[in-house]
Amino acid sequence: MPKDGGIGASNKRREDVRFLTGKGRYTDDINIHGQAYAYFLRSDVAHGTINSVDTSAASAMDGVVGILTGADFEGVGSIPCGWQVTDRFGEVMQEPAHPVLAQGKVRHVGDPIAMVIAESLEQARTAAEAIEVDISELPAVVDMKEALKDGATKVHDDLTSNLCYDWGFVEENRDAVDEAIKGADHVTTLELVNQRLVANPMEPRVAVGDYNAGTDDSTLYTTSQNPHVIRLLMGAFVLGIPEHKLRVVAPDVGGGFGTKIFHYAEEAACTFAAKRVGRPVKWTASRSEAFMSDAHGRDHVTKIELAMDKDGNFLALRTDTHANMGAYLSTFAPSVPTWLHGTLMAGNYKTPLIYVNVKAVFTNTVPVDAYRGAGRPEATFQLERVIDKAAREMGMDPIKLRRKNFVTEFPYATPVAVEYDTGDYHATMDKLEEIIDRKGFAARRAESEKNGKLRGLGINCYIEACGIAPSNLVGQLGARAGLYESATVRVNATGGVVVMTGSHSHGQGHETSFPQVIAEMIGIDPSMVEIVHGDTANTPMGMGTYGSRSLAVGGSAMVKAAEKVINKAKKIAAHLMEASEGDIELKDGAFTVAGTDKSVAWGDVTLAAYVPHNYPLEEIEPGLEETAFYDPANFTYPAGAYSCEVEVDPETGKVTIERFAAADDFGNIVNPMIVDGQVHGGLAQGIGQALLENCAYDDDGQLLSGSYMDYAMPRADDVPFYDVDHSCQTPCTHNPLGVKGCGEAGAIGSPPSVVNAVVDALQSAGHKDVYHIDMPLTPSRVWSAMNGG
Amino acid sequence: MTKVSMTVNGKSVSGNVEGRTLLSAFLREDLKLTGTHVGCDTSQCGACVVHVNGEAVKACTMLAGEADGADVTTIEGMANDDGSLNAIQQAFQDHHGLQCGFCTPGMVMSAASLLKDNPKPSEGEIREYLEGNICRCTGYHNIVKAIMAASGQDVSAIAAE
Amino acid sequence: MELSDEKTIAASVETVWTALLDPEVLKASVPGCKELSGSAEEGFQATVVQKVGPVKATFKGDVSLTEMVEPESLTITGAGKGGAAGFAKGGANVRLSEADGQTVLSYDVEAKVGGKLAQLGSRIIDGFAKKMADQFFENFKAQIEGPSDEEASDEDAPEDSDGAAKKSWIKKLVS
Amino acid sequence: MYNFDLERPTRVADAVKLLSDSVESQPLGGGQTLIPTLKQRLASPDRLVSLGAIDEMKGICQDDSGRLCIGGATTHAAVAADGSYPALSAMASHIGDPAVRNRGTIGGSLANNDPAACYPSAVLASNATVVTNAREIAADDYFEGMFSTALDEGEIITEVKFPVPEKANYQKFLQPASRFALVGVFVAKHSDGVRVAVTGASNNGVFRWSEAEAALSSDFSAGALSDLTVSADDMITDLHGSAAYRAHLVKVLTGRAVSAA
Repeated sequence: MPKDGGIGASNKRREDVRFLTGKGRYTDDINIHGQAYAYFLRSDVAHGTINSVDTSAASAMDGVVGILTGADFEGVGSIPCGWQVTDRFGEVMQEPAHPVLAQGKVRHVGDPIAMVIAESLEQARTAAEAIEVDISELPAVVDMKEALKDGATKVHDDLTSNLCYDWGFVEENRDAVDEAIKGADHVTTLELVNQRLVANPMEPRVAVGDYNAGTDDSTLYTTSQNPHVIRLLMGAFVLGIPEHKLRVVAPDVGGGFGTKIFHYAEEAACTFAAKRVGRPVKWTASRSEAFMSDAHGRDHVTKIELAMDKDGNFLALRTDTHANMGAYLSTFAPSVPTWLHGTLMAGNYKTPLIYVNVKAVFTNTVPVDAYRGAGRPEATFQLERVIDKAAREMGMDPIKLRRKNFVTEFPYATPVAVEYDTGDYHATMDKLEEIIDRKGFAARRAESEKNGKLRGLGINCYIEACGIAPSNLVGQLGARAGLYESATVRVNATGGVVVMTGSHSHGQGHETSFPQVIAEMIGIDPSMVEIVHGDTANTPMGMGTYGSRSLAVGGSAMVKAAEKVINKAKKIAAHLMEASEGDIELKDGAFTVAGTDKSVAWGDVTLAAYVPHNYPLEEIEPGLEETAFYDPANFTYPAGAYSCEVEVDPETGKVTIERFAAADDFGNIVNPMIVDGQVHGGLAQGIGQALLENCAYDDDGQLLSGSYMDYAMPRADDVPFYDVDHSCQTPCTHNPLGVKGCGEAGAIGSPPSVVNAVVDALQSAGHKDVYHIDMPLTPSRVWSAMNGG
Repeated sequence: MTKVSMTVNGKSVSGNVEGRTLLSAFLREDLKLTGTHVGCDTSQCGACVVHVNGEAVKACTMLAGEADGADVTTIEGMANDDGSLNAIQQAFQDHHGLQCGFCTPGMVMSAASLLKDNPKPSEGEIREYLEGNICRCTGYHNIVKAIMAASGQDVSAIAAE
Repeated sequence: MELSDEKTIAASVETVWTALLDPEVLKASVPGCKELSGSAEEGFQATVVQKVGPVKATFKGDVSLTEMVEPESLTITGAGKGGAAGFAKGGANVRLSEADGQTVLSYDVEAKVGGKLAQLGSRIIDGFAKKMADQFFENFKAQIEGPSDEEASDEDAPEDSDGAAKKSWIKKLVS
Repeated sequence: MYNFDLERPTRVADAVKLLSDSVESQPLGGGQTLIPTLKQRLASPDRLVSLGAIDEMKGICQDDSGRLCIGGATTHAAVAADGSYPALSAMASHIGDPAVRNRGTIGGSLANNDPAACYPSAVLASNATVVTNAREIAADDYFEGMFSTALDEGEIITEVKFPVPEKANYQKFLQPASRFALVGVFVAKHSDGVRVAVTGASNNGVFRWSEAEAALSSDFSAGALSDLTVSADDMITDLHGSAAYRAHLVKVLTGRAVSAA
């Protein structure tokens, strides 16, 4: 097998051909004979008591097949939460019920009240408008700090307050951290907001429920990153359908970014309704509907304090964060501000003492859950912003201050309970300094100033924990699921290979990169390897794709299964060549006997496995198919150094990204082209968060940014060409590929560098009191900051 | 219902539509040409861009009835006659100008429209032209690069591949 | 949206107070009001059609008069559902005082919208609400005073331009 | 969308007739605002009268007095490509996006009079005349506040006549999500004085900044604006900018437009 098609090759993506010719098959492209269409009537108030829902007039309207309300789901389970956090007093979090359709109360704008099923979508919508809903509006709880005050209106009457949990980490360090901060030479403090975002994959969510009355089987086609997880959650916890009678298919999925991990009410409703009305039921979200029903991301308000000695050595770090859960607990929501955030507060630095406090709060807003990076961008942003401020206060170079505090010895156990297996933070910083021409910055700044613009340079580091992660560990931390991954490697008689993976590709290019690994292992052309994913009926139980885990965990499962296959094939080859199994080597698609010129081709062995005429039947079974589950020993820790150069128009406050550079350490790389693409996309989302995106509510819980008219998505002219580099590679020590994961890095690492750069630009123009501007750094906000606002 | 007839990807087609039927719905549901995607409802994302009488339009913001008699090209009509990718499509594959593929049909249709009017666009012209096409995956880097490459420009100096 | 303003009306405080409680006057004053029934004591039911650019929504809802301190002050509140558009509600605290034989009507208005109107229209809601409030009190003033020549020719003044609505309310009372 | 009948008359007179009979009808220009609105079910006309098939309403020419005459159903793309009034073409080339410009029309934009649309500022600053099936309306009489115009029900903009100024320029500061104007300023220097029209900023829609016009009429330079301030009263405040910020932008953009004209 030539090297240019295996690990390390920038193979072109095979899936592109169908996407480029309009032949992709997304969920909304699926139409089942006889299907009816669902429309959800949603609350337009943020909080209220439902007095009555009268569907009588609507039921009689043209085309209406059926109408379901909360009452139809009595006895059906609650949408489950997959992670239980225990608070700093040892108590488990408050966990409210989350009915499929609202029962008794509506708790956010967009909360579904009724589902209308009709012959056409327009008929369903028209009928929905005829449903008479009598709601007594209640005061809405929107601001997190207000929500925790005594006497605040409760989002859930049956809970003791709006506090989901009060998490302290590491609680045993609390006093020591307080002491260290009290006694430090210098403490830098920063209060900041990590604003609420909407993931906005370009494909809105879709669900098609189908029921076969003859076999009592249910099928759900859905826009999901993890069909097996949906099958488990929906089957076992909501609808009571045993998994063997439930199939979940996630075909081509048009982007996820976290928001398609979660089990949503509409999925359960369509599956349930298909059986109830005896018709396939299809629901397609409009973008407006997506804004008020997709789980949102981020939404933290934080105070961070960094204590240093006089030389700038980090002594202690303390953070106090309020994290918005929204009105209900989405699937993995409780884990985001805790285990995906608090454990990353050490960053790339050897701060000996860290204490993180997070108060998770219920509000009358759309539920908040993981969005690209999930918790890690929030950790990185506050840490890298406070270090930037500290450097200014201490009069130190921001890179030198960071380098002084880098972790340099591995493995390194942080004071926040994770162990970095490997890394080299100086190397990525060296690489970054090389790419960005820091020496030339002064001249570039002078040039900008000549044109009446301010120029700023922002630098930061990041680390993330991905490849989530050891099941026994996450189980202790409250996960209600395992976090292994699975693969079945099936070799056909003629030598072709099918890999059935529990990972799910929705843009990441698994169909191209996974075969590269198999091709490398066997020495065949990647075109002989096919990837099957996204259908619980023909893939082994897997946990899906998020948290940059596909290659690190799913790829490792595939390697394990392939190794089993190869070991078996070696036995067959040994038999065919009448040699000892221990002497068999597999290389370039042929088995050889070490030290001899004996050889048998891969295809001859695979044929023998299925046509076992000359075959050691007494020792091994025919066939060549193996399944493996891989449960990682640790997270992986990609890390890097990022830099942004901006120009600020001092008259208007408009920020333009002039340069953006990223030096990442992702360990080993399978397909560099795909890795670059993943970083590019992450950078655009991070730049979008820094400059453009903002999901805003008013005081009454009305969603103000409910469409692309007000939610500013990054466009082609908002971003530059990026300089990305991943030549610094410290391979992961605990997975067979030595890979770390690259999907989230860009989104994690980029927001602080943008904000650092803008602050740098403003400082350069004498705005010495501007240390921080909350994201997004809209022209209006930057102008206000420059004008004392 | 009113009868509409048009030419789509070189073939004469007709169907019965309501006044409110959008061109995107007619293409996707009546003609089963599901390559034209619908990603928003305010005419901003551009996943639905098709060509009507040679001009890029948003098929979700045009009534099917208004396309009566028109010549329509969708992503399904873009490949070469032998079924191979055309120059733009090929450049998107060569330069990894797509990830999830959902915005891609609109991107390709917009790119084709741009290159028709401006055969050698600059980076800035491409970025500006794409303001009506939102991609959430690629960060646009490789889309811009692919379009430059499709126009025959040397993109080897553009960072990172 | 919150807004405070005042209008001077060429009539006595008692006349203005009586007009405030009159369903006919209310109907003619609420911009876009197509139907109004009920009474000041029991509350009114109203149907209001609002057109803003391409948007045309019909709101059905209630208008009530509360905190009445005759003839000094009262609160007018209204809330209507606009079907797919969402809802709108608003209130005005109205105070009357006499000045130079005329009545100064001062008001504090608050307006809120929900649903699609909030999600899609945030940039124009404040401006629109101000315009509506202003029109309401302009119409109200015109009802009592009768339209000026200029206003009478203004085709945009009370939208349902049936002749009766444009006649002075006082003239109708005495005629 | 609620359903409606779609009519595609080929003559102005037929369109006017369709719009004036008893069926609740609405004219459909390029539909780039109306169709999204209908998709949200924010209006429910019984009939849409498409103006897109009326050839007599399309095209650009010059009349005897040198005015640029643009048919009401002419697309933004066509105006952008014309170039005989460069500032106007440049403005049209930044409305929406390319696909929107291929459908959206000048008549549709002006009839809608969105407070953040670009065209109203060009018409007002250019002192253009809006021609309808029934009459001619001077720009100063046409705009009546946000989304309000002098048009009667069923009245169609058939043409807009632009005097071509000696110098003109439009500066648009983008609202980053919708890409409408957060603030847009059109400055036009005519032989008899300067007109400055501002869009995007005010709750009352497009307006003329008369103080700037006076200052610029005697000294057409950005410096002439230095002592002027713009009141933030009645400016729009939203997610994207405060009233004070918009007021500030009006002055900045006016200066830039003057410099670039």
